Amino acid sequence: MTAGPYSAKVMEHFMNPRNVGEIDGADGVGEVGNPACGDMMRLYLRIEEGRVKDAKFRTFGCGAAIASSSMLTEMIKGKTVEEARAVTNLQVAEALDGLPAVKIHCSVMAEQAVKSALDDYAKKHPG
Amino acid sequence: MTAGPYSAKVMEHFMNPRNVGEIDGADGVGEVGNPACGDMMRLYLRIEEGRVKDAKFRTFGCGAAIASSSMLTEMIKGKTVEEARAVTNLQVAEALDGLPAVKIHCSVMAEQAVKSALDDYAKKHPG
Amino acid sequence: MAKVFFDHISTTPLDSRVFEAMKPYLLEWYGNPSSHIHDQGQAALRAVDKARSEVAALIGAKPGEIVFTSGATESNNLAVLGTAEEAGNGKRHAVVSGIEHFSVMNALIPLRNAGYEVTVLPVDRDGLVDPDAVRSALRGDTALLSVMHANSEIGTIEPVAEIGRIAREAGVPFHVDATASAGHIPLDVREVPADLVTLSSHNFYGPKGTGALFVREGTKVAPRVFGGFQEMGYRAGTENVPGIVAMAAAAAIASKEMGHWADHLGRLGKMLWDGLSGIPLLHFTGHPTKRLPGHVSFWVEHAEGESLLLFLNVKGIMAASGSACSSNLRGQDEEDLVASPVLRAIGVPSDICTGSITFSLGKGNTEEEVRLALDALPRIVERLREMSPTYLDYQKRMSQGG
Amino acid sequence: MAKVFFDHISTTPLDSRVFEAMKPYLLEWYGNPSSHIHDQGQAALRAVDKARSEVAALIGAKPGEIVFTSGATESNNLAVLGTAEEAGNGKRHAVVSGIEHFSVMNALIPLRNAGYEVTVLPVDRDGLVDPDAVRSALRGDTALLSVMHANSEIGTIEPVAEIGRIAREAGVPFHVDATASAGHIPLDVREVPADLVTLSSHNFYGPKGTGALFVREGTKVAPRVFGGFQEMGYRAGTENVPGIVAMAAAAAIASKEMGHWADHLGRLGKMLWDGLSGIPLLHFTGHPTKRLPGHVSFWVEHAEGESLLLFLNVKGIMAASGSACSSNLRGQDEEDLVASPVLRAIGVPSDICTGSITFSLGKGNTEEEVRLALDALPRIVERLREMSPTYLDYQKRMSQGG
Ligand SMILES: Cc1ncc(COP(=O)(O)O)c(C=O)c1O
Ligand SMILES: Cc1ncc(COP(=O)(O)O)c(C=O)c1O
Repeated sequence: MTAGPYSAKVMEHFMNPRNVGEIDGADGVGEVGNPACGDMMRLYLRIEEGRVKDAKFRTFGCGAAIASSSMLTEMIKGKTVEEARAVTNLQVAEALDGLPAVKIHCSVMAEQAVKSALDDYAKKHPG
Repeated sequence: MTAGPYSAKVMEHFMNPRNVGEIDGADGVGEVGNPACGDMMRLYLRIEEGRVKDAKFRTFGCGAAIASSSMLTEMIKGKTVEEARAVTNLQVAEALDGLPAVKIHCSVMAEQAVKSALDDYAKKHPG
Repeated sequence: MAKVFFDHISTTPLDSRVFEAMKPYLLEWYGNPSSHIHDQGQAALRAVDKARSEVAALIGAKPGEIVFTSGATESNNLAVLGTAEEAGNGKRHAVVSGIEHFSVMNALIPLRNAGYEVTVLPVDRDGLVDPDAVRSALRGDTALLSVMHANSEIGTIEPVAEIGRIAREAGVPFHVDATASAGHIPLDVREVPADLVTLSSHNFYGPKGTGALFVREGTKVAPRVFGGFQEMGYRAGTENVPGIVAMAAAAAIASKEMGHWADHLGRLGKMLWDGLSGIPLLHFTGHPTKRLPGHVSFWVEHAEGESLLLFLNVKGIMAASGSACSSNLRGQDEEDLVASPVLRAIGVPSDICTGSITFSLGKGNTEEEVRLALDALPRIVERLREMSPTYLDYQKRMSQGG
Repeated sequence: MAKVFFDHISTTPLDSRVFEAMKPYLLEWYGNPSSHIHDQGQAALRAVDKARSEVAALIGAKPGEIVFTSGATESNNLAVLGTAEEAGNGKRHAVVSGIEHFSVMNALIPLRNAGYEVTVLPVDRDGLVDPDAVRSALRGDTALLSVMHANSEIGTIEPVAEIGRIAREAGVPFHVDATASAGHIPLDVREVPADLVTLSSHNFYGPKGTGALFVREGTKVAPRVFGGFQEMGYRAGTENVPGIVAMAAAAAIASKEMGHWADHLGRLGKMLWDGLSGIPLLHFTGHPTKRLPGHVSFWVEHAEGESLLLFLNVKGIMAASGSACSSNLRGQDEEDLVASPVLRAIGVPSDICTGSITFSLGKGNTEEEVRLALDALPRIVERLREMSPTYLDYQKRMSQGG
């Protein structure tokens, strides 16, 4: 039993987020959300040989948003571009041992951030 | 401080009512109230030389009704007919150290009982 | 002097285990469940969630079907007025039994003012509602049916399962006021097709200030208290956390122990009933067997009720005339003291209603206490009768071979 | 780890003296005041009467002007809806400030549905209502004016005495929600011409589950809870006796001690305010001087509010975003978390509202605790900003000489 509204896993990622930062000259950058809506995530990807070689993020948002961002970067690192694109918000939420119902949208933001970054990558690297 | 809704005086008269009973061949008998309304009082008077020589009552009713009846008989004994007729419900209530607001009508019943008994006496002893 | 509390129908003493359960939420965990971003609020929120499950379990409901309120009166109001509001404009008819509590009856006043028609179902001499009468009363435009589980004043237990099936068939939301019965006799909403059930903490050894309304999934009830989004939107306002925790503790204890209590109270009730039978001109009220355990109600001729109760209290025995409300000295007029709508409904002649008494026993009462009451009451009745002009007249009629 | 409670605006810890005052009415004197024919009921009735005097004394009212309720939400609902109902059909206009609590604002929904017109008064950047705006808003058909005494979220104290005089002149019933202020700063109804005042026990070191509404003699309020004749007919339902006794004990303590508390909290509040001033891009909210003692509210740019609060909690410091309701994770949608109507009303740009925090201190807090918070917060803000894309962009703009 944790003290806050979140699982211990969420709190662990919130307090010690993995992969915070930027990637200089990232192969793909995605940005979703809006501070006016309470959260915003920027995701940087380094893609090599069709695989996510590195991922970094910056997020403005609640505990769930930060933990989802952190968890997402861990999940996609090493995955192929196709595998990374297939990651769903529910997988992120599950990996965090669940999120409160009103916070599910934070995991959705993480899912969208990957898609946005991969779209950016595809645009920059056509074919 | 007493335990119940009534003053110590009311409780004392309720538990040990004075002058309960009848007077055989009373000079005046008064009856007021109605069991359907929750109380009924019958008052017997012995009148000698224009004075209340004796008074007895029977009452069906709440604590305040019984205490008012008892107090009333004490108050009118020895009084002249005129003095007895002048006893008011407020005097009865005061003598009992007060009654709850919704119980004032019990003292009214006592006042009316004297008047009724004295009317009966006047009818039986015209002139 | 021994103090004997025989007025459990007005309220019950707090179980000491309930006090222990409540205490930490008064002293240590004082958080507001809406402020659940931090430990204090989170502890409060979790306590309320747990409490919801425990209260639900008492009647076989799901946690999400329990709405906490400030008490039975609020629950009854919410059931009646909240359901009527959601029923839609076409449905402007309500059906209630003639022995519902004021918190159901008086909730009908605004409905009547708004043009609703109300059918009041009669009860028989024992206080029972006739299911067939329910069937005939329900109409296409009936918004709500309300029949209580057990009556406080006369103890009668109504056939709510059967009545519920009739309501279900007719598609009418069915409210059961279980204030007097919950925690004392079983009521399982998986078997009784009630859509709304009122529960009252202080009537089953929990504290005053908390009640609940069971709202069956899918039943529509408009809120009556507006503000923040507490209680799933059914009831705004910061939750009475210690009260809710305590009610849940009381519910959990009752769930386990009510069978034992009922056995014990059944025995004491029988002893009391048998003993009282010896008093002349005493009439029991309510159904002889379909009644709350430990609940013995009656009226005596030629002795006024308040005097009886006052005298009993002096002798250390605390009882009441059934519904705490109907002996309300603070009422606007004396009416309150005299006219019990329930006794009128079961046909007790109104000039003797005033001699009514309800002995409602609780789990803590003993045989010794019953004996004390059985020793005291006949003498008190005798003494008051000796003072009563009506008894004198009665005796004269009798001696004249009347 | 030290636990620092800085969320007294959501609720306060129970004063141990209040617990001691309440305890006998949980354990020993459990009677129902309506069942006052016997010792138990009589003790309960007397306790409630005494409590009424004590609560009245807190605001200079007469005992008969205090109606006990289940809490501030119910009191606010009763004030708004009960007054509107009594105002008569011709009067279908209500005036409220734009920073009233949901329990006032949402009580207007049924009024609006019934065709009422509502004027919402703007507030200035400090959250103050302009008495002149009140004067212009009141009309011949105004049924009610409601302006709170102090705002929970931003701490601003409104000029209710002046506003009251305007309402009195215009003959409009004036309701003051004193939930956040009562027991903390003086409010005397002999000086402030308010007709209705909401009081909340759990906001001044009493328990949850009890509140009160002051109803000035002669003011007409229709009841909202129907049933027995409790609370002089204003509010049916068995009284929450221990809660009422406890609220009264809390009121009596506050009456005596609130001056000391305010001094102490004024000092701590200043220390906190001064310390926080050092954090860049931090903006205080509410009036700088006309504010609740010990109440310090602000928003910071580039750090989201929930994250701040969560992090603070991990560091042992419990705070909230002001109104417990507006941080309600259980809300139907995320709106709750984002949009604070109060911050919008004072013109805080909506994309940064989310970084708002209220530190509301209580009489038990210490300088040491303030130091802990002042030590923790700057680092937390720094850490969250380092994670924020908006802060990165801001820094870039700055370094480009923006
Ligand atoms: C059957 C029944 N329902 C409801 C109530 C109202 O309960 P409360 O006064 O606790 O709100 C009572 C109280 O006597 C009752 O007997
Ligand atoms: C100003 C104000 N009024 C009323 C309320 C409602 O209080 P309660 O939730 O205790 O009913 C609150 C609660 O936050 C408040 O801040």
